[in-house]
Amino acid sequence: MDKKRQLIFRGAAILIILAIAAVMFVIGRGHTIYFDNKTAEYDGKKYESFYKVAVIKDKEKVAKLADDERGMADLMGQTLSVTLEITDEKGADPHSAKVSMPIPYSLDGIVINIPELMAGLPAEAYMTEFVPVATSEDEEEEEVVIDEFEITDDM
Amino acid sequence: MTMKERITASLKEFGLPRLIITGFLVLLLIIAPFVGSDLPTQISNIINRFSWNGILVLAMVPMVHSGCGLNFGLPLGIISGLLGATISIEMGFTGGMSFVVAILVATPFALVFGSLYGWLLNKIKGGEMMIATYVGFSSVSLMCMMWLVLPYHSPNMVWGLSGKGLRTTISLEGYFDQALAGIAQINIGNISIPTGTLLFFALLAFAIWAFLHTKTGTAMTAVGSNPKFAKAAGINVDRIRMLSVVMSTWLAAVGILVYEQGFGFIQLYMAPFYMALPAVSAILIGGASVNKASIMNVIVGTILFQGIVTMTPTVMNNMIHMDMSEVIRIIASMGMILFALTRKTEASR
Amino acid sequence: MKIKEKFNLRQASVPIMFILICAVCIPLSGLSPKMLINEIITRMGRNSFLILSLLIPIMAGMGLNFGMTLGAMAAEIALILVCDWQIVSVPGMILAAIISVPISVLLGIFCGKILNRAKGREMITSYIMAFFVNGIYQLIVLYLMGKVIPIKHSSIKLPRGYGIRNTVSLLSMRQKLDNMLAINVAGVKIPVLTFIIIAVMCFIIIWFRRTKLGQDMRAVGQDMDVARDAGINVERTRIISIVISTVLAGLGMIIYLQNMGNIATYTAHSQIGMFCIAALLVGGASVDKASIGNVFLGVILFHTMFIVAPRAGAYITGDSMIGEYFRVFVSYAVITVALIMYETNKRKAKSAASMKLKDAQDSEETQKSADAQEG
Amino acid sequence: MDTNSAPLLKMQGIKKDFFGNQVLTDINLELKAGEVLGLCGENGAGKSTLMKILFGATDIAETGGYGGDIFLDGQKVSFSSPFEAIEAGIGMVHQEFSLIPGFDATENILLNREPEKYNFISEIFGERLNTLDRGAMDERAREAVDKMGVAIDRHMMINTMPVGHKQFTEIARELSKEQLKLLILDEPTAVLTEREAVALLDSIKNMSERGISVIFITHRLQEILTVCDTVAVMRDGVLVECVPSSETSVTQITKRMVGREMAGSSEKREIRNNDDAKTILKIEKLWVDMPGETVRNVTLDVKEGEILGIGGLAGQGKLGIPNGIMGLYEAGGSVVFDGKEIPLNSPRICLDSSFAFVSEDRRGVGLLLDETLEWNVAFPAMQIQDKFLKKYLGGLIKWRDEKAIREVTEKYIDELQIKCTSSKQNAKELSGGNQQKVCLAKAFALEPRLLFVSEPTRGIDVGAKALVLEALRRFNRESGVTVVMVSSELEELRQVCDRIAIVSGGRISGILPADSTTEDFGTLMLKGVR
Repeated sequence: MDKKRQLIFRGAAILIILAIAAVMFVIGRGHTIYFDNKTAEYDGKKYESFYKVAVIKDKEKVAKLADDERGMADLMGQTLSVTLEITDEKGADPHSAKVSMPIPYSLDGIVINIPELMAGLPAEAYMTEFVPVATSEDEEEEEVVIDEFEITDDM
Repeated sequence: MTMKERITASLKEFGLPRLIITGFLVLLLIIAPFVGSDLPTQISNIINRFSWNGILVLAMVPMVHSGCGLNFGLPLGIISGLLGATISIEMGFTGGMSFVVAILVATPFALVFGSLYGWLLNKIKGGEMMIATYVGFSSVSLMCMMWLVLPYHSPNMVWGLSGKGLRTTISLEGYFDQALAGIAQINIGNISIPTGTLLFFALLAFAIWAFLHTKTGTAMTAVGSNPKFAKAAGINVDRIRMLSVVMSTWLAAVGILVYEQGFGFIQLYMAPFYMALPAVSAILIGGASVNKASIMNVIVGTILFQGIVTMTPTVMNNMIHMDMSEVIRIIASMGMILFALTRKTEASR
Repeated sequence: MKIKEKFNLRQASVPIMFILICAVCIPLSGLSPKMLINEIITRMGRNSFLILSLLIPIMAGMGLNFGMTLGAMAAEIALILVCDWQIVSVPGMILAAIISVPISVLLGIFCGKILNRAKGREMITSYIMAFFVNGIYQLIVLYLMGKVIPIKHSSIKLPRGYGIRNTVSLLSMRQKLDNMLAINVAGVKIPVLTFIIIAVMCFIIIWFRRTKLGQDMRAVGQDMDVARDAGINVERTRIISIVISTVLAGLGMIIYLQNMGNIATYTAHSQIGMFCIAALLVGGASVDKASIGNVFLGVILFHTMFIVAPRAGAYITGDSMIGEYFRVFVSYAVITVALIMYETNKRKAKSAASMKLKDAQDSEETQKSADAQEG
Repeated sequence: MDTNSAPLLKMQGIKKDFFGNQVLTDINLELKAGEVLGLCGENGAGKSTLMKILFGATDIAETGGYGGDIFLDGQKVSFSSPFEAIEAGIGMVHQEFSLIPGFDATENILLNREPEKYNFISEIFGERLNTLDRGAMDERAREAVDKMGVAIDRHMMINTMPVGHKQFTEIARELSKEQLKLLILDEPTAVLTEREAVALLDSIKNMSERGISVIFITHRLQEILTVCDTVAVMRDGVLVECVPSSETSVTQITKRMVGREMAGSSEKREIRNNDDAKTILKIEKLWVDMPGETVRNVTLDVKEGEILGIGGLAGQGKLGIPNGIMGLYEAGGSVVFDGKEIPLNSPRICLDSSFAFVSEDRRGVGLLLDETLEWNVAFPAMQIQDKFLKKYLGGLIKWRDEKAIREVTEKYIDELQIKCTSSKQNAKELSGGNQQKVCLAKAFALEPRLLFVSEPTRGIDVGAKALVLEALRRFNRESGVTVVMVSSELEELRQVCDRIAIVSGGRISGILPADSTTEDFGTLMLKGVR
């Protein structure tokens, strides 16, 4: 009887831990978001880039984009909510816009085109996957060091 | 006992890890020609590496015989050898003479270090192996400082810029590079046999074999087999153990010099650190146990161990295009040591 | 009572020696007090948990667990996977911890079983064990990861298509734990959350000592045969102690690596056992006796030495390498001395007992002869 | 004591043999609740084997179990492990302490039976994570100590305790078991001071009043008469007497203990009188610190050419005498051999003075188990006397002479009829009797003038026993070697020796000619027992 009771408790404990792990999978998923302030074309229409855009996440300015620039921010979780401070033209007053959008779980890096976003186009328009370009440095074979004699400096 | 029982019993005696390792090497040798690696070159490599490492493995024998266990403190002897080598060069000897002087200089160091080490091991009977390991480590790291501080001046050894402190690697060209290997070297096609080194190993191996047949050698084996028996038979157990430690240390000193003459370089600083482990696993692979070892174990073990070290990279690489040799070497040798340490039947006392 | 005082002095000799070394080296190193304290606090947060993992096998009489490296490897495998799955920050650490535990448990059971077959030489066996499992770790990380175990990101995978790079960046986790609730006191950053976790662990260990299992472990540690006669399952108890140690070492390694901010894939674990053991011994512990106090004293003294020795060495000799080698030497020397002290104490205890007998007989002898003379 | 109840313990027809060697024959014993039974007999009489059977020791089952039945409270029982015996209410206090040195008395009393406090964590990780209930532990330990009736400090660490208190802690541990009905005490007073022993006897009476039966094993017969209701005497595996203690006396018990029928006496043997021979070994005021066999102030003369026997009960110090003289254990005093003072604590000098020693610890000290017979036989002679060596370079190299070694080994294999496959067989593969012969051969090869033999027949079968004793006698007669033979078996000593010295309490309690009566020897054996 006691064994059974223990089994139940153990099962429950394992389930709880598995549940925590699952939650971590969801809330801990990291994405890198790239913000593009670039002129883009969609459905044959052109969307002009802005003069200046500041991206504010969690009350912190994570990127400041001039015309035709790209900025980057790290994100944890599947919902991106940022405030964009947009200056349309030089000298104009900036107006801010709060944006909040779901991010697909499977993508590591995502490029968001701000002009298209601000124009209210659908997600597939302004959101593209970021594909890293392999640099030539990466191509070089890395010598794996499994030498244990090394004196580790940092402890 | 039926035939089957006898076979299983002898297999058990031989030990599964040992069987796997031997089988693995045989497999490598069979596969080698098919995957396009040159067998003569391989065999030549094995012989060469055997000649470099044989004496370091031989250095295990006296301490195992006297019951001090596997000599994890091998680096202490190696340091004596390194001191011999560097001092010989510093004194300006060159060529074969520098090798002789290196051995002569290394000897007093080995005797002093060995005596201290033996005295210490007599104080801590039963815990030899762990303490030997750390005595080795401490002495290597102490010497790391010494190599920087000691007043060496030979431009071939010190750092070029500052003019002081020994380099990590010192080339032996012009000194005792190939000092033994060069003697009566035989070259047939791809095979080159370092006759001198092999003879030198044979000489020392014979000396140890002969020693074990003398009165004192017999006493040493008895001390290792049953110290209480030896004490009751009037043997000074501590003195015999001390002698075995000094012998092991001296052999390690000579062993590293032979290794260097074959390898062509002196490696200082942290290099001696883990040198005990290959030697320990080699002798165990050869069939020795924590308290029994013979010259045959040394020869077989060194060939098997070096065979795996030299064969795996080429054969594996040619076969599956993956160089797993390092990993295989670590798992095989450490597995062998673990096996030896966990065997209950190892000691009947 | 006199014996006890002597014993304490012997125990205290290592910490006192280190206090002296530090006292000499600190002024020579030229480090400002603020920098020094900052460094020490960082290292306390980084290492304490790892060292705590050593306490339980000592309690169970299994000596210094050189096999704690096994836990460290489990943690590294977990972190590499989590890193590839792009689970970041504290959730990533929690996930890594959850993944590391079953690996640690398996390795711990394996290690415990091997150690049960090598009673009396646990330390050398656990030391070799660490090397052996390191081989298996390399097999997994260098060859199986990317081939058998899917690894997606080229930032951690070797360009050849399998195997993990020499360094795996943990930038997404770097000091995320330390920075949570961190406070700044006079320019010194205190990683409060890390310290809270360490404190909780200390309480768990104190509580554990008061449990039945803790009591059994102490009994097994002192006399296996007596414990067995009393019906305690000695083998199982010993395995459990190694499993706990391995699991804790794994969790400690996650804390350690989040502070470092990257994993040196093939070397991070190799020295960890040695440095943790050295630190514990510097704190005044011995092979058969260690307390939580030893852990913290050890971390502070050992790492102070570690920080100041190279700088002081450079100041004295003009060569920074001397100090580097010095601290390595000291680490090994401390372990060597502790091991020697442990073994000689064991023998001394034996001879002391027979000395007492002899004295008693001698006095009896004299009394007897006196009696005989009178008679 | 109430006599109306049915017996608590009933042993019926208990038999036990170790590999054909009968050690217990048809033992019948009854014990009522609250009864105290004194059990005495020489060492090897079968007391411990009987108790082991009762307590379910695992080595009984491993050696083929036992015959006969045991009834506890009228129910037939057969324990396969001590834990089952404890469960059924039997407790045993062994001679060797079974205590954790770094725990205090309370912790030891309740070892592995600690009261626990529930906590939630244990639901997941198992009951071992319940915390200890220190209060309840203290309470239960106090109860047990009260039950015992001897005050000990419950919070004192075992390793700082005097020996007597350790003994009491063990007894309290047994008493703390609620189911305890029968307590076996194996020589508990051996380590106690006089006052502690008296306290223990009181405590036994106290237990008996509480209805706990006690089996009390001791060599101190007076104690048995003081405290026991019944006295049982065993000899050679037979229960020779079981009577109420009021109907017997120390003299009668002694007689029963040693009074064998003189089986071997039909064969007439000469007892030589060596009084006129010169004293070859003079031992004066010898003390030896051998654990369990302490020797105190022994003075003894050995005559040239005689066989001197040293007998006595186990633990009284007879083994310490040869071990001390030969330098294997710390010793003091003076030993003069053939007019020459022999310094103690140096095996080498003893061997150089042509002593030889056959140790009672055959496997531990006597043999190189992992080496060949050749090595075992030749080794001491080679090391001490440079025999079996070939010398080269003017003696610089002393080479083992394998041929000479083989010859001498084969000679002794023939002479002593050692059963082996060849002289190259490893010593550990031989049977006990043959191993013992190898030990003798080793000593004979030294060609000593004085031979110490310690327990030469311990653990070997009857046939080998006779051979070994005969070999010793022949060696003495033919080579004129003086032999000092130590043995627990009085009968064996009487067969071989000329004079027999009896050791008791670490001292020589008397020397008698070998043909003296067993009663005389018995009295000497028990004289100074402590």
